[in-house]
Amino acid sequence: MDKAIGIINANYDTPDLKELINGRTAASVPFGGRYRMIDFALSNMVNADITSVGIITPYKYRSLLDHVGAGSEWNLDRKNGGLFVLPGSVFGISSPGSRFLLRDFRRNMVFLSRAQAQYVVITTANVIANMDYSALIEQHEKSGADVTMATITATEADKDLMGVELEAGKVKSTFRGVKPGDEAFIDCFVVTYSLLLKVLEWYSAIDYLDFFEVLAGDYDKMDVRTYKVTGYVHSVYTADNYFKRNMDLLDPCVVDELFRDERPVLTKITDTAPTRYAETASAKNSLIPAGCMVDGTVENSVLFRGVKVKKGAIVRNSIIMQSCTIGENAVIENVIIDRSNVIAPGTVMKGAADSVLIMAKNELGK
Amino acid sequence: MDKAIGIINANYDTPDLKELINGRTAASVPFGGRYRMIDFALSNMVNADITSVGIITPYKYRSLLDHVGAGSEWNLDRKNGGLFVLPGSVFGISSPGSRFLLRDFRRNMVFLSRAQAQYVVITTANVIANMDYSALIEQHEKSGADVTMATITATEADKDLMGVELEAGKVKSTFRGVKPGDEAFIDCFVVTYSLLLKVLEWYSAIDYLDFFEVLAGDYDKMDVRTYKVTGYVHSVYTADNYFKRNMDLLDPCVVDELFRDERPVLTKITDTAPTRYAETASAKNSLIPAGCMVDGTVENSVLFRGVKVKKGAIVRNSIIMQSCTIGENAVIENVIIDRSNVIAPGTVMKGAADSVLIMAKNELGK
Amino acid sequence: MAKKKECIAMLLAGGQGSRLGALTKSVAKPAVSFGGKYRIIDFSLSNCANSHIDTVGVLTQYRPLRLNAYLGNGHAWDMSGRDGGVFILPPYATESGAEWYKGTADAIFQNLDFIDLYDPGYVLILSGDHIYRMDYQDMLRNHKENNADVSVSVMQVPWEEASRFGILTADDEGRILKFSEKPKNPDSNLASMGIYIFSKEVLKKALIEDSTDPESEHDFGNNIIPKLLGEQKRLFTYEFKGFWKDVGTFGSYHQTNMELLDENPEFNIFDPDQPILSNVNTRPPQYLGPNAKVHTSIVADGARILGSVEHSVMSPDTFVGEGAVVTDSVILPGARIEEGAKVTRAILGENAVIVKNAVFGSADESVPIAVLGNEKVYGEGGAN
Amino acid sequence: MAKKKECIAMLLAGGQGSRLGALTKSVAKPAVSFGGKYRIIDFSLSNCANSHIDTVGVLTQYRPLRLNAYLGNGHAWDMSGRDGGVFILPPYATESGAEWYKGTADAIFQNLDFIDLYDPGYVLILSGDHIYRMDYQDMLRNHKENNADVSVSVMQVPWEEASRFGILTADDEGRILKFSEKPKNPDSNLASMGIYIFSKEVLKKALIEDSTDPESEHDFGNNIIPKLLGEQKRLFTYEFKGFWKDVGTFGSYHQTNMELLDENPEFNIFDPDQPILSNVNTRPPQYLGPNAKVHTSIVADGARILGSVEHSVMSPDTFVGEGAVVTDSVILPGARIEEGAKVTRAILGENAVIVKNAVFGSADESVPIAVLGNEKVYGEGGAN
Repeated sequence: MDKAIGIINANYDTPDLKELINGRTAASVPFGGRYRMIDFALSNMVNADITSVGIITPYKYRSLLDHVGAGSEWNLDRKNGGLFVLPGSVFGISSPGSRFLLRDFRRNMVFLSRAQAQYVVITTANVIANMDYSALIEQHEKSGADVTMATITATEADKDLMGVELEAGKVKSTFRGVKPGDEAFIDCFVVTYSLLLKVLEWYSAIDYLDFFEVLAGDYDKMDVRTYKVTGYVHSVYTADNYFKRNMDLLDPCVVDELFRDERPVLTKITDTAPTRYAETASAKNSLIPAGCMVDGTVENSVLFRGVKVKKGAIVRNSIIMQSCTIGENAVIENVIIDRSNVIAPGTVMKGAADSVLIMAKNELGK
Repeated sequence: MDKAIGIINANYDTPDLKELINGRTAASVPFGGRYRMIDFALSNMVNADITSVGIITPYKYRSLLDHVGAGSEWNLDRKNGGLFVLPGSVFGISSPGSRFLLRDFRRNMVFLSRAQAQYVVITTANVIANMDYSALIEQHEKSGADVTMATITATEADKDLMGVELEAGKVKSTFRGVKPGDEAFIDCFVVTYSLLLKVLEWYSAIDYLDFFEVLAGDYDKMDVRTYKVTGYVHSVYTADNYFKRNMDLLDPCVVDELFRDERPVLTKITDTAPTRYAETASAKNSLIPAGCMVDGTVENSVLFRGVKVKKGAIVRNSIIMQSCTIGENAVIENVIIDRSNVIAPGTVMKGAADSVLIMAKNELGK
Repeated sequence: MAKKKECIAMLLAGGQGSRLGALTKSVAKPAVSFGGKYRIIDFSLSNCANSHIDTVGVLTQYRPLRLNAYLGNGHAWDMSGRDGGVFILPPYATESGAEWYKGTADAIFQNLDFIDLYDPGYVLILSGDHIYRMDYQDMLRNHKENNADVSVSVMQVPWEEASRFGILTADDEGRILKFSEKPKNPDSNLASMGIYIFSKEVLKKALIEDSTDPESEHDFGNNIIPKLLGEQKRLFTYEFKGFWKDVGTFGSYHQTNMELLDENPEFNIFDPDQPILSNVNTRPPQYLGPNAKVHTSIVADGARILGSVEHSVMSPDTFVGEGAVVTDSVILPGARIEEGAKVTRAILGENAVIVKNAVFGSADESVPIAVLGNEKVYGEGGAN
Repeated sequence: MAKKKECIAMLLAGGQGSRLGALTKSVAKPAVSFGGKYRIIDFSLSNCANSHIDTVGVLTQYRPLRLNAYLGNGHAWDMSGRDGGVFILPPYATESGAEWYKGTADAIFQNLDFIDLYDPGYVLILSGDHIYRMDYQDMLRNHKENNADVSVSVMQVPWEEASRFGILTADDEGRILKFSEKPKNPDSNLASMGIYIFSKEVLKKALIEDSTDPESEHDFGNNIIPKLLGEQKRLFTYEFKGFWKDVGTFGSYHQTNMELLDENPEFNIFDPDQPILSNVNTRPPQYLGPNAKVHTSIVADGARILGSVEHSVMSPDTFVGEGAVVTDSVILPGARIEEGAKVTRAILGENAVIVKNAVFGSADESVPIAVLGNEKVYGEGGAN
């Protein structure tokens, strides 16, 4: 029996990710040149030696299944434990911003009851952070709390998170409308297994509620604490935030913090050749994965695998996703181009620096 | 590029399987002591060296995902090709008995267009047969047909199949109400890749139709032939048929034909101990997998893994699924007991020989 | 490169197992079938898996082919993947030449490179041919609490048998004072089980020094342990209580199989919470014919039983014909007992055949267990 | 037990590759990095995968540890699983003793057991250190059409270079009449590529006979092929047209890497329809700094480039500091070029370091390629 099991909930509504969630779940939105959002949560789980992980999926689950497969990249193709894809409930009744619906857990009681453990680490799939969950679990265990919520000191970028108010080290209430400097919940927490089961039983009749809506009435009776995380931690639920968090990766310090050898961020492996820079290429201040062909100019941008930037083309302050081709002499500035788009030679697309253009993915592209 | 890719459609309605499909898809109904229905179709695919297989899933897909996982048991956890879980459409508009809805294929154009091949082998998940698909493909290729339908000479058990009428070796029409001796379609066919794409394009506006409804109007224009299969072949869509087909396995000749070394039927592997027969055990004319504990009497029955038959208990002409316990001195005759049920000591359950009882699965059992 | 580990295991699987000769034709001893569906090495590897030790080097030089194929990359024991795995370590050539393993200690010495790759704090040394269930983490905890250099797993044996074992004499805290190989007048009944935890640096230094000692047989029990005792190192016992068997002879192999058939077996392979992991192919369920009689037996998948099986262990794909009777026997994978044949107190090797109406083995307990080797046919032509 | 195969491959990966000495420290030659993200053996294994050959025995006796860890069970090349796989075949001990491989033919002879396990009709013999893309199925088709006993893959070499190769003389149908090792006066310009298809029974008989020949060096080219020619067996050439390179010297290794940088490279690793499969870890994308200049180069993931890279091959996790310049070089995984350093016409081994402001290599084409071995540091203390 392992000490903790993990649940990644990917079943919530993220309308502010706009075109980026056309035909895919928020969890499977590409990020950082070769990753998907969920890679961070999933890697954090396995780096904390959690070997049973359930992913609660929304109905648009294909892109997520394609990505996580059997979990072999995360060492989760196991006989004991492993990766479990769990169906989520269909949306509608819940309040906006709900990310931990009780009914999503209730629907998956079989997973919970089979994988017995002392603690359950629960997170959304949209937290970009390389977090040491074992320290979180350890603090939870030592403190004897019922629930330990991971929190940060909020910045301007974190205003859609939920704020928490403490009294003598325990959470007494939560609030919306976080301001910089507030303590904010990053949608990742650990709960004692037996308590989670009790909550699910108590509230079985009103299971359309969110776990934290339920807690709200019980903060006086329950021991809910926080675990303050420092360093690079962001929750990404809006397109604007998405763009900025990708651009953060052009700072090598952020890259070093997120992608560290002792707790690697794992993702699906594909066999692509290294990237080829032609004689006419110029590339600077950019993140470029293997499998690209750069003949033109790339600056302050994040490319994904299989991108071709043709001769004379210029890509600036942009995110170009997998398998796109930027035709000769095209100019792309302040744009997110989703996967499989072919931009004709000579095209000019310029977004505003504070409001980037988004071009949705080409569904039938390879 | 492989010559053929495979599609297993598991997205169809099978109300006549009654309680057996409570909480699971028809494809994942347990069969033959340790298998699931879909194992036959999936094994037939890989035994014909088909390395890209898509499974079209209905909404109740969890049990199916649990079972097929990443496909490693079938050698389908591959870099090139592999196993693809494809979402099916939601039911409602189609006529009953439809098993190959065009919209299920259209929804999965990405799979079809990525996995290029000359031919596509398509089958339902409920055909119990060890078939040599490579011979089917070879005949299709040599004949130059557009579609080749696998057929059998119908018996009494096959009356819910679709009959075919031939003229000069080509299919001219199909009909319902098959009688013994008729040539009947076993819901498995091969279609030339380019033709399938054309059909999907032509009928894109009325994609709630079944592939064979569409063909019905075109038998004069299209070259549709049959490939006659002999030996043990049955499609299982009713509970009655399900019971009989399981009982067929008490004939060693049927077992030898279905489970042959050169084309093995593969399934998910679990680490169970061998079966233990106590001093008080008596077991005859039965199929019993590893992981059982037999202290009582078992006759003319099929057990599944983890079944315990306690001292003095008698199981006759029955199917006892995974993890059931038959308490001391209980008597079970002509019953299908679905998984995780615990039968109290002394219980007596007797179905009629021609109408067995079905006890639905215990959802929260381990 | 590799991730640093707290503890890795080195499993000594090199021996030819000559006392089980007939069953090791084209199979290394650790890959010999046991208990109906397992191979002997499954028990040590499952202990590692259940003790969260995910990196195991398997030292072998005898017929590694099928052992290799059986172990694969360790996936069957949940050990493959990014950081861990099961690695076969055969002898290899270097710039300075090529050497076969000269003893158990030499085998580890020649693979110090492998150990360094994972840079573990502790190294667990195991044998591949013991049947037992042990939580190595508990032994490791004990090792750390004792601040030990070496821990040796021991079990109490009857005093009258102590002179057949390697005996450790320890003080009240468990610190080892003396090691005596088969002592005539034992002053302790704690026998070494051949399972050691070494703190890595102690192991490394001892092996390097031992490698240049011309007097040494390069054996853990005979050389390394006495050497470290002589150096006043901190050696402690770890007392194991439970079932442990070396199945290195036909007699002990047969008896240990038979013990699985007890109503409350001391060694319970059926406990679903502590599964023994193994690498198996899909076989159809076992089929019991209309006249079959099976009791007090364990039977694996793929078996087909038309006759009688009493108090026996039947492996995958075994066959018992109509009217045949198998009693008190261990039948290895693929073996066939044809119709009317009688097998009593016997071991049949893989794919062995007892032909129609032949009689093999005897109920007389004064004669040794009858053994038919792998692939052998007995009673050809109806004669015995 | 195993499923019968039409054709299995035996890959000779045993050599120490001493001419690439500095790059083979703790790495077998087939595991030497090539082309930014590959290892040399990837090319042969990918050819097997793309030719639907799913069972490969890899014969090795030199430092198999990292090669083992790299190959795993062959999953990275789609070869693991029920029936196939990649199997490391080291020398092993038998009842009659232990022998190292004495030559290429002896290595295969000692593993006839392995071949028999799959009972293939044909055996493909490969070298692990060639860079090329070949459809072995086409060669097999040719072998069957010729009703051949042995097929030898050949390519045309310039007549003036023919005396440096093993040359085959064939008739108009391609039947081999003569084999001459490095002939002074070649009568053909068809050079053997060291790739053979044998009909299994012919191979087996030849190897068994060769094994007892005291005169033989047990080498395919020098002994087996001439022997079978002498026996009037049906040996045919299979002419290969395309890119093929033996990268056994620093010069050819460097040159072959540089050829990947041509605008239309003769050997195209970028073709998505014929991917070269390899076993890699997840590394973050490459990062190009604000002052980076990169052109006419190929760069792998995990690289961080702050300075200039021109006409070079950069492997995973390489680093080029601010103001550093890398030209016409092959930089192996983990190598670091610190700020202000200059590297020209060089090969840097794995994890090698060129310290700040040091200058390594020369643009002068009359001097050999500069090579810094694995783990070496150059220019310590600012001195050259």
